Amino acid sequence: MSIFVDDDTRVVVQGITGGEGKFHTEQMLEYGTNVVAGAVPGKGGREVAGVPVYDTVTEAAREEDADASVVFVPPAFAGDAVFEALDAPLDLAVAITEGIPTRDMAKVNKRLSEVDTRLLGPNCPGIITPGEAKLGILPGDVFESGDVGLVSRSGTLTYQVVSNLTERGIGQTTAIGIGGDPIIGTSFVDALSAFEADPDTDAVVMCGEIGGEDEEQAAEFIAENMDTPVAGFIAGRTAPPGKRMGHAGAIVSGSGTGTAESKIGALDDAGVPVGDTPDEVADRVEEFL
Amino acid sequence: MSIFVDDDTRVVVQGITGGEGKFHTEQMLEYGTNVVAGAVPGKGGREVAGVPVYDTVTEAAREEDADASVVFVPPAFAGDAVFEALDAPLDLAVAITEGIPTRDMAKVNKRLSEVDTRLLGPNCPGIITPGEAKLGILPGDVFESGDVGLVSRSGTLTYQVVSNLTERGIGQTTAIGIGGDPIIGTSFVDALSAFEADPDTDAVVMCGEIGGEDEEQAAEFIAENMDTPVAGFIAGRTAPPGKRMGHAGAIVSGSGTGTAESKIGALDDAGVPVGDTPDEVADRVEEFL
Amino acid sequence: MKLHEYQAKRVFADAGIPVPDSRLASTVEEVMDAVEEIGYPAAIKAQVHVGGRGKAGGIEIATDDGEAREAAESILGMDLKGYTVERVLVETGVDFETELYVGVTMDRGEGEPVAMVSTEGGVDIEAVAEETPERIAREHVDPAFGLHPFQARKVVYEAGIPRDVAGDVASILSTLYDLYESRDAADIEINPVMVTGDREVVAADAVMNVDEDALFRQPELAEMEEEAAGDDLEAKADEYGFDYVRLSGNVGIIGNGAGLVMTTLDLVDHYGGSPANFLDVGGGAKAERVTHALEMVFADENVDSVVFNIFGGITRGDEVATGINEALRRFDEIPKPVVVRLAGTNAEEGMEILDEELVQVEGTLENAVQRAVENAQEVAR
Amino acid sequence: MKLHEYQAKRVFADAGIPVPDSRLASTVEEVMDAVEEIGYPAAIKAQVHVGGRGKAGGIEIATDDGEAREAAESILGMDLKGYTVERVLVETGVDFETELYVGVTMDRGEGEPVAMVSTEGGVDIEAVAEETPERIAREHVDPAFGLHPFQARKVVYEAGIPRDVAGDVASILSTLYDLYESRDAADIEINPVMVTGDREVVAADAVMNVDEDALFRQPELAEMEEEAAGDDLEAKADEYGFDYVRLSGNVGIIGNGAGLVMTTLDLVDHYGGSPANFLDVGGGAKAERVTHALEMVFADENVDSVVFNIFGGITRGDEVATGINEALRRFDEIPKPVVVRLAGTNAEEGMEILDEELVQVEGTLENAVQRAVENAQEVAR
Repeated sequence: MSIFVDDDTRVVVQGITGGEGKFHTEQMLEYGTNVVAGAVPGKGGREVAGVPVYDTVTEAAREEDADASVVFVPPAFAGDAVFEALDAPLDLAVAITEGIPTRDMAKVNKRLSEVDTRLLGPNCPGIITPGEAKLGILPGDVFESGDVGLVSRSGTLTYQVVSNLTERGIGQTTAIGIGGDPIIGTSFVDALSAFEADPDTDAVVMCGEIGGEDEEQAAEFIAENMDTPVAGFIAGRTAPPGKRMGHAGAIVSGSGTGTAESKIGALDDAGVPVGDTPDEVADRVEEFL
Repeated sequence: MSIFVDDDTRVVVQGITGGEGKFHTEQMLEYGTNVVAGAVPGKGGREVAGVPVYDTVTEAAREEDADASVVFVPPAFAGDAVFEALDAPLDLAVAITEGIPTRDMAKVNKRLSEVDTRLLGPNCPGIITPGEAKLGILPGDVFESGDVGLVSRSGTLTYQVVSNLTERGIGQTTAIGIGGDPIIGTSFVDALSAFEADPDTDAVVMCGEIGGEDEEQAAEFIAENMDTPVAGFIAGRTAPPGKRMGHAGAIVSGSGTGTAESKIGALDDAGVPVGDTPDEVADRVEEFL
Repeated sequence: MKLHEYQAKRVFADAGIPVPDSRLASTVEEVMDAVEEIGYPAAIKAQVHVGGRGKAGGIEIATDDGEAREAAESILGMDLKGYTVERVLVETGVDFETELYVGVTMDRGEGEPVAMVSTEGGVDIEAVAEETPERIAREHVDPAFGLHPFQARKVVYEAGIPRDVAGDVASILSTLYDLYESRDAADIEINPVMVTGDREVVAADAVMNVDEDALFRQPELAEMEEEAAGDDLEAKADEYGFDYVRLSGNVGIIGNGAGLVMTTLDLVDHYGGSPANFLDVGGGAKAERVTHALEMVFADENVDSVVFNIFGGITRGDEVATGINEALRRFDEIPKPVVVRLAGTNAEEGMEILDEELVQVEGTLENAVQRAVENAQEVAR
Repeated sequence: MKLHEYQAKRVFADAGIPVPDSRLASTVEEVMDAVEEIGYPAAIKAQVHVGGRGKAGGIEIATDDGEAREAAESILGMDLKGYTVERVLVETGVDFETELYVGVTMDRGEGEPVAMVSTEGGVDIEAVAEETPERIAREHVDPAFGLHPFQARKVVYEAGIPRDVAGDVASILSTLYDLYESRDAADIEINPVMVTGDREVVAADAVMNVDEDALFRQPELAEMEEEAAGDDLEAKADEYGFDYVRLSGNVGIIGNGAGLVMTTLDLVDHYGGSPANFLDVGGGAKAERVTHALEMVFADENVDSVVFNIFGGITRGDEVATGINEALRRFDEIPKPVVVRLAGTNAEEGMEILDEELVQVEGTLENAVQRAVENAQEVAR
C-alpha cells in the first residue's frame, strides 16, 4: 500500500506546455504515472507527449476524471494555479514551483482550511509511490518499492537518504517532499499521521532542517500518536543564526528558535533516533526492520 | 421558553455613547434586559445609564461576561462592528443599523460561515422574548409573553401583527425581526427551525415581503420539517415590478421573481394559511391554538 | 444610483477596458463637431436612464453628415419614456462579428457576487436568463478573496467564448470585478462586448449601478449623481430623504417602515381603493419630516384622500402628532381629508395631541384604511 | 530585500504615516545644509544594513553646528560592522515622552500575518519577545480579509497604549498592514513610534524587508535594491542567482538543493573539517552555472579544498560534469583540489565525462566529504 498516490491516481499537469512541464510529464509517463491531462489557458485542444491539453483544470478534471495535479506554473501565476486545483476540486495538488510570493501562499493557506484538497509543497520535489506513480520531479530510479515511508523538507536530500536505503535493499511505500518554504500545505505531522495509518509502512524516515518549529511539532506527534518507528535526520547543524540557507524556511532566527539542536533534542525526547549522516539514518532504519 | 435570548442573556451595546445607542440602552434596561456593558473605541472607562463602557467588545465581553451585542454603530463603521462581535466571540449580534454598504455585508456574510456567532439583521428592529429581554428598538409594551413565535423581515409590520395578537390575548415566546436588507444573518429558515425546536412555541407567524426567495425557501422548509403550525403574511401585493419599496431587499425584479403571488403560492402549497390583513393572520393563529 | 452610459464608460476606460472613441454632445452642432472628429459610421445614443433606448428610437447610426444631423435633431430633445433627452453620446461605430455579454452582480440568495459571461450579447440578457439560462455561464465569487484570475478564465471558457479572444474577455471581466468591488457597484455589465473582425474586443455599452449606501466613500461617483429627472415628486422625496414611489391611484399613503407602508398599500387595495404612492418617512421621524411628507402627498394632484399610519418603535407618537398638526395648520383649508392612526410608543399621548378639527383619528389599521378609501370615493364622486 | 531607513520612511510617508522632517546627505557639507534647513536638535543616522547602529556609533544627536559637523565627519565613511557608511539621514530630533513598537510579520507556524504592538518601544524588540513576551500584544490577520479596523484597535488597547493616542497608533498600524500586504513586505516595523509632549505620534525609525520572490510585481521597490555592499562574493552570488552564504572555514562546498548542501556542510564538520561556504547552484543547473560556481569558490582565498556534490533530479549529471570540465580547463593549474560526487539522473554518464586529470571522483557522499576534508588538511599543513 501507499499514501496519497498510487497507480489509480489520475494526474493533470498544470503548465504542461512549458519546458519543465513537458520534460517532467514525459518522465512521469515513462515512470508509469497515470498522467491523463494537461491544463494551460489558451492551449486547450493540443496534445503534449500524447496527453490532451485543456484550457482549465475544471474541464480537464471533468473530461478526464483527474483527481490530482502537478503544478509547473511560473511563480507569478502559481498561487492562482493552486487555487484552481482546489476549486476543481482535486483531491491532491503538488506544487513544484519555487519562489511563489509569500502573500500568495498565505491566501492559498487560508483557502486550504476551507476545502478538502491536500496540497504538497510548494517548492517541493513531489511524491512517489515506487513502482506505481510519481508526481513531480523526483528521479524515479533512485526509489524502490518497499516498507519504509519517507517525508522530507528537501528535494535532493530526499534522494540522498533514499539512495542510502535502496542500496541496502530497503524499499519505500511512499516518499514525500513537503517543500522548503515557510508556508506549505502538507506538514510533517500530516504525512506522519498518514504513514501511521498505512498498514504497509513499517518504519518512517523524517528529514527535517533548521528553521520553523515543524520538526518539534512532529516530535510531539510521534511521541503521542505513533507506533510505527521513526528515524530522523536534521540538516543545518552548522548553519549560523540569521543566515538563510537556500530554502526560504531554512533560517535560524536571531532569538534562537529553529536550531538543529532544538529539533534533534525534541526528536531524542520523542524516542526518535537521529542520524549524524544519511548513512547512519539507514542504519537506524535497518535496526527497526 | 424562548429562542436566542432570555433573561440570562448578557448584552453589550456597541455604539452606546451615540444618541440612539444611549436612548435604546435606557429602553432596554427599563424593559429588564441584562445590559452589562457598552463598547465604543476611545470611550472606555465612562458609564452610560449606569452601564460601564469599554474600548473594545473583547474587553467588554471578558470583563462583563457578555454573550450578545446590539449594534447601533453608524453604517460606515457597522460592518467592522459586526466583525468585532464575531471575533469577541459573542453568541449573538443584533445589527440595528440601516444602510450598511452591501460590499461590507458580503464580507460579514462570508465570515459568518466560519464562526458560530448568530447575526440578526442588519436593518432590523431586533429580538424580544417578552418579559425577559429585548435586544433592539422594538416597543416593549406591544409584546406579551405567550406561546406564539414570530419572525418578520420588517420592523413596524412586526409591531402591527403582534398588536393584533396581543389584543386577543395571544402572547409570544419570542419575536424576531430578521431585517429588510438583501444580505442578512439569520434567515426565515434559521428562525423557523429554532421555533420548531422550542417546546413552548405552539404556533408561529411569519411575515414576509416581496423580493428575494427567502419566503419560498421557508415554505419548503415548513412543508418538510415543521410540525408546529405556521401562519403567514406577505407585504407588497400591490407593488409594481422594478420599484424598490423602501427596504433594499423589497423589489420585484423585472423577470418576475420575488412577487407576492409566488410567495403566497409557495406558502399555500406548504399548507401555511396567509392572511390578507394583519388581523386575518391573528384569526389564523387563533384557530391553531 | 445608476450611471449614464457615458459616465460608466469613462469609469471603465480609466480602469483599462477598451471602449470606442466617443464625445458627449448636447446640441446638434456639438454632434456635428463630434462626428467630424471621430468619423463614420457613428452611433448617436441618447443618455437617459431608461431601458430599451434602441427600440424606442434613442439610438441611431449615421454614415454621413446628413444622417448625423437628422439623428441629432430627432434624438436631442425627444421624450423617451417620460425623460427628455438632453445629451447624446457620439461614438465610433464598431464593425463587429459577434456580441458577448459580461457582468457582475450580487446573488442575494448566496450573499455572494456572481460573475456572468454569455455569447448571447447584444440582446435583452434578462430574457436569455429566463428562457435559456444555460447560455449564461456563472461563477460565484468569495468576497474575501475577490475574483481569482482562474475564475475569470473558467467562466469565460465555460461560456464558450472563442479561444482567440478568451484571454481578453477574461481580462475585461477581471477589471469589471475589480471595479464592482472597489467602486461599490450594485451591478455592472457590458452588453455587448463587441468582437471585431481582427479579433479586438470593445465595450460597446456600459451599465453601472452604484450601491447608494456606499456613496459616502465614492465621492467621484457621488458627483456624477444628478437630480432625479422625470418625476418632480420623486426628486423632492430624494431631497427629503424619503423612500417614495409614485403609483397611479388616489389614496395617498404615509407610514413608517417599509413593511408596514407596503401593508397599508395592500389594505387600500384590499378595501377597494387604489394607492397613489408609497411613502416611508423612516424611523425616528420628527415633526419636520412629517410636515414634509404631508406636503408631498398633498402636492400630488391625483391624491383625493390621505391615510397616515404610524406604528412607533423609534418613532414617537407625540412627535408625529405634533408634526401633523403643524403641517395642517399651514393650510387655510385642509386640501384633502386625512385619516391618522397612531400605535406603539407614545401613541396615546399622540392621539391626545392630534387636532380632530384637522384630521380623522382611527384606532386600528383596518378602520383607518377603510375610512381613507371611503373619503377618496366621496371626493372622486 | 531590506530597505534602508530613508527608503522605508519615504514609503511610509507616502502612505500617510507621520515621519520627522529629514534630508539624505552623503557629504559633510550636505549634512550642514540639511541641519540649516531642519534646525536643531538633529539626528544624524548612518544608512547601512546593520542592526544596532546606535550602539556602534552610527547615530548621533547634534544640538549645534559644531556637533553636527563633528557627527557628520565621524559617521560618514566610518566602518560599521564591515559596511562603509556612504550616506546619512539628517532628521529633526523628536522631543518624545514615550516610545512604542508597532510591526507586522509572518507567523509561519500559523501561515498568517501577525500584527504586534508594544509599549516597550525604542529597545531591542527581540529581547522583549524573549524575556517578557506578554509585553507585546499580538493579533493574527486572516490574509483574505486583511487587518480589520477593529483588530488594529483591539491590539493597540491590549498593548496598553494610552487612550489619547490609541486611535492614532491604530491608524498607523492599519496603514502599516496595508503596506505589508500591498507592497509584499516580509516584515515591516516602526521602532520606536515616538509620542511627543503634545500627544503627536511620529515614526522615528522604519524597517521594511520585501519578499524577494515578489519583487517582480514591486518595480518601485526593486529599484531601491542596491548591489549588496559588504561582501564581494555575496554580491557576486546575487548576480549569478546562487544561494550563497560565506562562512569561516576552508572547505569550499558546492551542491544542488538547500537540504543536501546543508547536509554536506554538516558532514564536513562531522569529519573534522570546517565549511568555507554554503553554495546551492539550484535545480536544473547547466554547465555555465557550474562554471560560475567553481569560479566563485576558487575566488575565496580561505578555501583550501572543494567538494562538489550533485544529486540529480532536474539537474543532470552529464551537464554538471561538462560544466566542471569546462570550468577547470580554463585554469593552467587547478588552484585547489576538487572532489566530485555525482548521483541521480545521468550520474553514470557524468562520471564518465568527468576528466580525472582535473578532479577526484568519489561514489558516495561520505567518501567525497572525507576526501575533501583530507585535501584541506593537507593544503593547510
